Amino acid sequence: MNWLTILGLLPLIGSAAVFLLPREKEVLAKQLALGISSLVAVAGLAMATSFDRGVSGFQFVEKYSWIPAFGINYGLGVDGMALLLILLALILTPVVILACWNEAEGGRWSVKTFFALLLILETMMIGVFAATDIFLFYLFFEAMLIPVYFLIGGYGSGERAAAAVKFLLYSLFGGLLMLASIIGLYVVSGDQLGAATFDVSELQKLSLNNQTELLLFLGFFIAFAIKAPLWPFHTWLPDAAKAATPGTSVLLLGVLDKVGTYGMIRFCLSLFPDASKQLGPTIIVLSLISIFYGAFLAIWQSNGDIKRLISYTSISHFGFITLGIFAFTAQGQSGSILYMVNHGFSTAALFLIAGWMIARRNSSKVADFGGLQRVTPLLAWTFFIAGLSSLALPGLSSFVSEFLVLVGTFVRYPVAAVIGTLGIILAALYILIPVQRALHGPVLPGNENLKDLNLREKIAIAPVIALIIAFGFFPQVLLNVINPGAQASVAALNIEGDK
Amino acid sequence: MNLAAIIENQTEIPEAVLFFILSPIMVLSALGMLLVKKAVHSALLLAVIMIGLAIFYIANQASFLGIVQIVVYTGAVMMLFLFILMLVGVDSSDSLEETIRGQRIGAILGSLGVGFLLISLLSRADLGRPYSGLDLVNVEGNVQAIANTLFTRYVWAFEVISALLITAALGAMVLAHRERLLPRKSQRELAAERVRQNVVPVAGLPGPGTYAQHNAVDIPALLPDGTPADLSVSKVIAARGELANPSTFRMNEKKEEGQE
Amino acid sequence: MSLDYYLYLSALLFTIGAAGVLIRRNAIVVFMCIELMLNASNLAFVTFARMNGSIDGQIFAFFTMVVAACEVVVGLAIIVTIYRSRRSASVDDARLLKL
Amino acid sequence: MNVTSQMLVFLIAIPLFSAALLLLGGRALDKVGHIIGTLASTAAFAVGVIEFLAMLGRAPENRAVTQPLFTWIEVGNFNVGATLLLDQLSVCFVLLITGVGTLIHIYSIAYMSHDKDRRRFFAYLNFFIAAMLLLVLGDSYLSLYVGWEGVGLASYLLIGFWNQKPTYATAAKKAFIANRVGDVGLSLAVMIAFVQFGSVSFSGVAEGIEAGQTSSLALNTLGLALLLAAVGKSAQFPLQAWLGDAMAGPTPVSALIHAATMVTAGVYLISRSHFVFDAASVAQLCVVIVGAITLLFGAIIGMAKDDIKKALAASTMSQIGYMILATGLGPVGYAFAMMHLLTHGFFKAGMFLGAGSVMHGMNDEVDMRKYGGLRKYMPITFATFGLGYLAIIGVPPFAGFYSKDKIIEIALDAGGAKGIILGSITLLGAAITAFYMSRVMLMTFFGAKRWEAGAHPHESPALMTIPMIVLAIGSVSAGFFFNMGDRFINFLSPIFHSGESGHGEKEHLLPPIVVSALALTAVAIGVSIAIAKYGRGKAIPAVAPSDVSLWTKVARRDLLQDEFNETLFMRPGQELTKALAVIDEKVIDGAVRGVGSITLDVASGLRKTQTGFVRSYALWITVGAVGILAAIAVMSL
Repeated sequence: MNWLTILGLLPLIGSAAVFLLPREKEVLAKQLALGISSLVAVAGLAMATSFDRGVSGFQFVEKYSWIPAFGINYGLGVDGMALLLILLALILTPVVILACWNEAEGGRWSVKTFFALLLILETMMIGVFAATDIFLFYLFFEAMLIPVYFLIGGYGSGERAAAAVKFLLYSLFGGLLMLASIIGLYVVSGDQLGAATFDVSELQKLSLNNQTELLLFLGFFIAFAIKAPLWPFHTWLPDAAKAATPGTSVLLLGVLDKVGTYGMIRFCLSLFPDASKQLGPTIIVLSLISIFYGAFLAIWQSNGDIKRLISYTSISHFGFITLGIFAFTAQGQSGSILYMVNHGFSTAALFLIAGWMIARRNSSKVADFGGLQRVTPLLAWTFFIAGLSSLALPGLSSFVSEFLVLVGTFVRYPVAAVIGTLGIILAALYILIPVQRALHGPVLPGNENLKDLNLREKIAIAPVIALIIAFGFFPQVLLNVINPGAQASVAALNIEGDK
Repeated sequence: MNLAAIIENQTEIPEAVLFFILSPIMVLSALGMLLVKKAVHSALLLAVIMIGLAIFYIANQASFLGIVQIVVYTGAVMMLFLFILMLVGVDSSDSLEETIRGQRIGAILGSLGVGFLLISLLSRADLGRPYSGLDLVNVEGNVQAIANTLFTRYVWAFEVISALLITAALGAMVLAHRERLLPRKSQRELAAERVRQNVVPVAGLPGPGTYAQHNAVDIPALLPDGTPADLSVSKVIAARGELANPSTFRMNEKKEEGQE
Repeated sequence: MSLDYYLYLSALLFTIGAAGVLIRRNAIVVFMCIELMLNASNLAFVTFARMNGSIDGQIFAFFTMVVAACEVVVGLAIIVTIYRSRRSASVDDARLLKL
Repeated sequence: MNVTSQMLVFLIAIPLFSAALLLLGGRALDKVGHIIGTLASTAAFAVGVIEFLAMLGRAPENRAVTQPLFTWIEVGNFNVGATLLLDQLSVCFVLLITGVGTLIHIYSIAYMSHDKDRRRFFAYLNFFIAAMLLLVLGDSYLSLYVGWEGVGLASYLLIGFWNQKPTYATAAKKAFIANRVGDVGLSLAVMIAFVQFGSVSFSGVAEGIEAGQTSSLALNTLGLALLLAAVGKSAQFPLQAWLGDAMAGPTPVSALIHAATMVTAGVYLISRSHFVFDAASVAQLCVVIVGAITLLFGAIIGMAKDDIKKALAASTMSQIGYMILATGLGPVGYAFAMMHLLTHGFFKAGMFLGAGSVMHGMNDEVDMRKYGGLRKYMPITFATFGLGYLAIIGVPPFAGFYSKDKIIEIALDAGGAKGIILGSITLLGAAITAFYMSRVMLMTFFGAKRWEAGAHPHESPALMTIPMIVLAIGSVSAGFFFNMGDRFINFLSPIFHSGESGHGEKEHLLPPIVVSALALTAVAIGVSIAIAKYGRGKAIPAVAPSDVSLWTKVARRDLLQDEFNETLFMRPGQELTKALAVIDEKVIDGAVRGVGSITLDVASGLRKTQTGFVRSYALWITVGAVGILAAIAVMSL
């Protein structure tokens, strides 16, 4: 049964259906989108039950010849990492639709278009994580930009058009570098394997000379570093996240950016092991800079814009993820993959709640809030829990992943791990300062009559908070899925001195 | 003796003579096209070139094309040009003054560059074998040879190009077509309008002056008071400045006075 | 005389036609210059056909003529339309490409 | 193993469940929230007592029990189970936490009766109990870490309980962040443990050290990392600054968290890691130094404080300094540290509750200069507070005498110059303690009335006084009870292996009786000075006099600890943040936008070529054609 194709097609069909509805039927469009995305989420979970956790390779494999002249295949398949990221996308999409029920009203186009775009985006997210053919991956990687571009540029706030263009240009720039590398790989594979191919598992067999490998690696890495985003390729993120609607930001930071770190593991490490090892220390340094840089700027924003603040915290978190990836240890790798999932949920919660706060107060400045805990206790609590998850409090999901990353790094690079650990102090600052400013203190004028969460919002946020807490205590559920792939990936690097 | 024969890549002497007589005429005509002020003259010079080309086609063993060149180009296409010139107005002569800065010098340099490079490339080109001539191909006649190839190998292109031609014809019709905004006026309405407005003389335009010693189409008639009637001659003639002065044909008033 | 001379003539006529397109402003004259360029290339085709001993060159020239005819028909119709609305046949007057 | 080991999880689950219930239950539970919370704490205490009795029933070497719950994290060779461990050390804490905790729950019912958020308060208290129990019951450093940060969170929530007041919210944040600095140490300790021993459980690390798997450098680093953690949590020098501000929380919180239990977690951590410190001499020396400095530091601050809670907080800091110092003195020290910890838990919690009772009667006034002569109006509070006072200054036979005297004794026994220095410091500390505690006592309960208008001091209700009385009984009797026949030392000896070292037979620098005499002399001197300054007939100004010596001024400002942190960390940090913000805006994003504007400039230059004249476009085409032809010509050369 072609699980992945069906999974990917469902939202696409749904989006067509939503798009064909008459313009006035806004509520119906929303309900339809919610229904379809929930159906897809259920289908995805059903698929996950038949996933074999014991093996490291691809499962649910589909492979059809697509453009035989260029050796391009329609190849799909997932390993543990891809499966979890797909599930993350599938769970977050209905949450976002429900949470952002009334977000599309201020848009340039009709409400139904917003939801249709969200569903298209869901298809792209499934595709990009499921593709096993590098060409197909590239196709989804770039095609994903289109709905996001329209979601930011058409439905955002403030300087949405500029932010959308900035996002698009950054991503395209990275994408083109990657395309060059893909073509390079294709050409080399033609020389070495006899038949040129785009199949990842075939391409792993190549043996490149050092110069070529470095260049091709950089093409991929810069594309992924922009996507992730890693310092110094990050400046599009705060602008995009600020301009986008909270729902879009959730998918952008929660899922789309994971394509960057996902790609680093799937392509950079597996296709270019030697270049990865050679440049690993440099990337570790970049990651550390990201951790601190993001944290400091988040602290700076703790008196500024709440959405920019969250996006800077994400830059810091992505620093941890890349740190774990390029530590080349089983703990670091598993921790990073787990971090991707956990960060997805905690950032989703932060962004959704921040979005509700902004919608209620009509301002995104931290200084305009104050005393929310008195007025809207539930809202304040959910924000606080999401914030605690973001600062990696033990008992919440992010802790396990952050700690695994640090332990994994410590095994190979103790100094880097020590420096990275200092980042947790800054994490406390960038969460607690805004928490104090927005939630504590006297109730500021203008906030007296804010409404607490309504039923729809409660239903939307409850599963996210529940998962944040649950995965804090039972991360092994996820780790069992992640471990085989991560261990195989690290073992394939074949680093001397490892047992 | 085959006039079109080629020996060691050289043509027969008569063909060379033909070439060296005709080609300077054609080049000069082409240069003339660039330099003459009036579009009509350009058109005529173009016709000269085309006829020259037709002759060269025939000399090059392409008799069918040569004839077609004369019929289609020099006949139909040039006629079309002239018609359009007539529509647009022969008076719209070009001033050769250049208005875009650097255009003329650029054009001359560019064209010289193109010409120089083309000729230098052509001079260096080499087929790698002696020129063969079309004697063998044209055994059954040039038209048959063309037909054999056109309707076999190039039949698809032929069909496509015919579709293109039809489309072009339709396109020209669409472009030239003007949508009627008001219902077509009946003759009666036209007549009534004409009387009411009285802009155009109801009785029709006056004819040109008719004088015995001259074809008088270019000479305005004289009104009863002796002034020339502008309406009596074609505007085109007036625009071309070819109006003759009617006063030369006036009766000698002094004589009349003297008789009285 | 070498057959190449036809080619040189063709190149010369083509060049003069190009110069005409660049220099003349009357749209009709420009068109005539384009016709000149097309015809010049036809001469080259015909000459190539003779050099190669293959009729294909003539077929090409034939097709070129048809295309040229189409182009003239449509082009002149456009000129007429433009003239109708602008009262001018100068190519410099129609510059809506730049606002 | 047996039934009781299967009950360990309930110790944590009961209060945790209750906390969740109270938080999720919302306003519906407002009326019964405090009862549910108190019952949950009591139930946990009951389980603790059962566990303790069951433990006493087993042979000393079989007393430790474990309860594996589930596999928490397993990646490669990194394997951490969620396993609970109850041994002699943790059972002391379990009883202290649940026992004192329950008393404070009861006390809070009355103390918080006027607060509309009482339900939330009890939820936090229960959450704290659960987290603290997890801290002491975890069998690995990582499980301990969860509880460690859990109590930090509870402390944050409780200090900031009245967070509508900005200074309180700031105090909460400060506490959390100072704790985080310590957590870095714990985090690093776990990593070092994993890398060196391949295990993060206590037993794994202990076995690894016994097997001699590692270098002394690694051990010392591990020890210092653990010390950093302990310093953060226990408000030791140099991370002590948060404790004074933490008094912003409701007084029961100060009693439970910031006196009796959480702040002593550092002592627990060091005692728990005795196998590390016993093998790491440098780290152990650092422990002693930190303890000694803090001991004096807290004591000096305590002398200058007029705020009763802050004076008590400074005293807590100082007393924990004693404990830390003791833990740094090797096997014999751990047990005495634990003993002092327990007795301190009783008398300091009792005194805090007494302070709360005073505040309760004085309209939440905390300035001792506005008290005076309260002994007649609050007899029970006076009595219980007084017993706690006698205990803390170390008057025999009260609890503090036994525990503190022992610490002074072993400090002197540390050997050589070290012993003399440490002994003098501990003795000096005892004298200062006696001075400032007498000062508190005199300013509060004796002398003339210096009340603000509208103050109507009255004795607190029974719900508040009963816990105070219970704790006072503990303050009186615990020391004697523990010390009788060295039963506490013997109880703990299987953990610390202190039995073999032969506590009694060791050669002393001074005979114990002389030490006791010295200590009592120091106390007497301290008390006399206090009486001379604040005793009968001495006028105490209602406003703190400003013409005081520089030392007093500095001590009033907590020995400039906040200024120190501000100049060294906060200001440079803020400058760095500001600079980075500018760099991000101007340099990095500037470069990106620069590329954009260069493109725009080039484009607007090229735009000039687009004249709109079709002939000039044709010219460009010609130029292009020339270019192509030229290229062909060049290539065919």
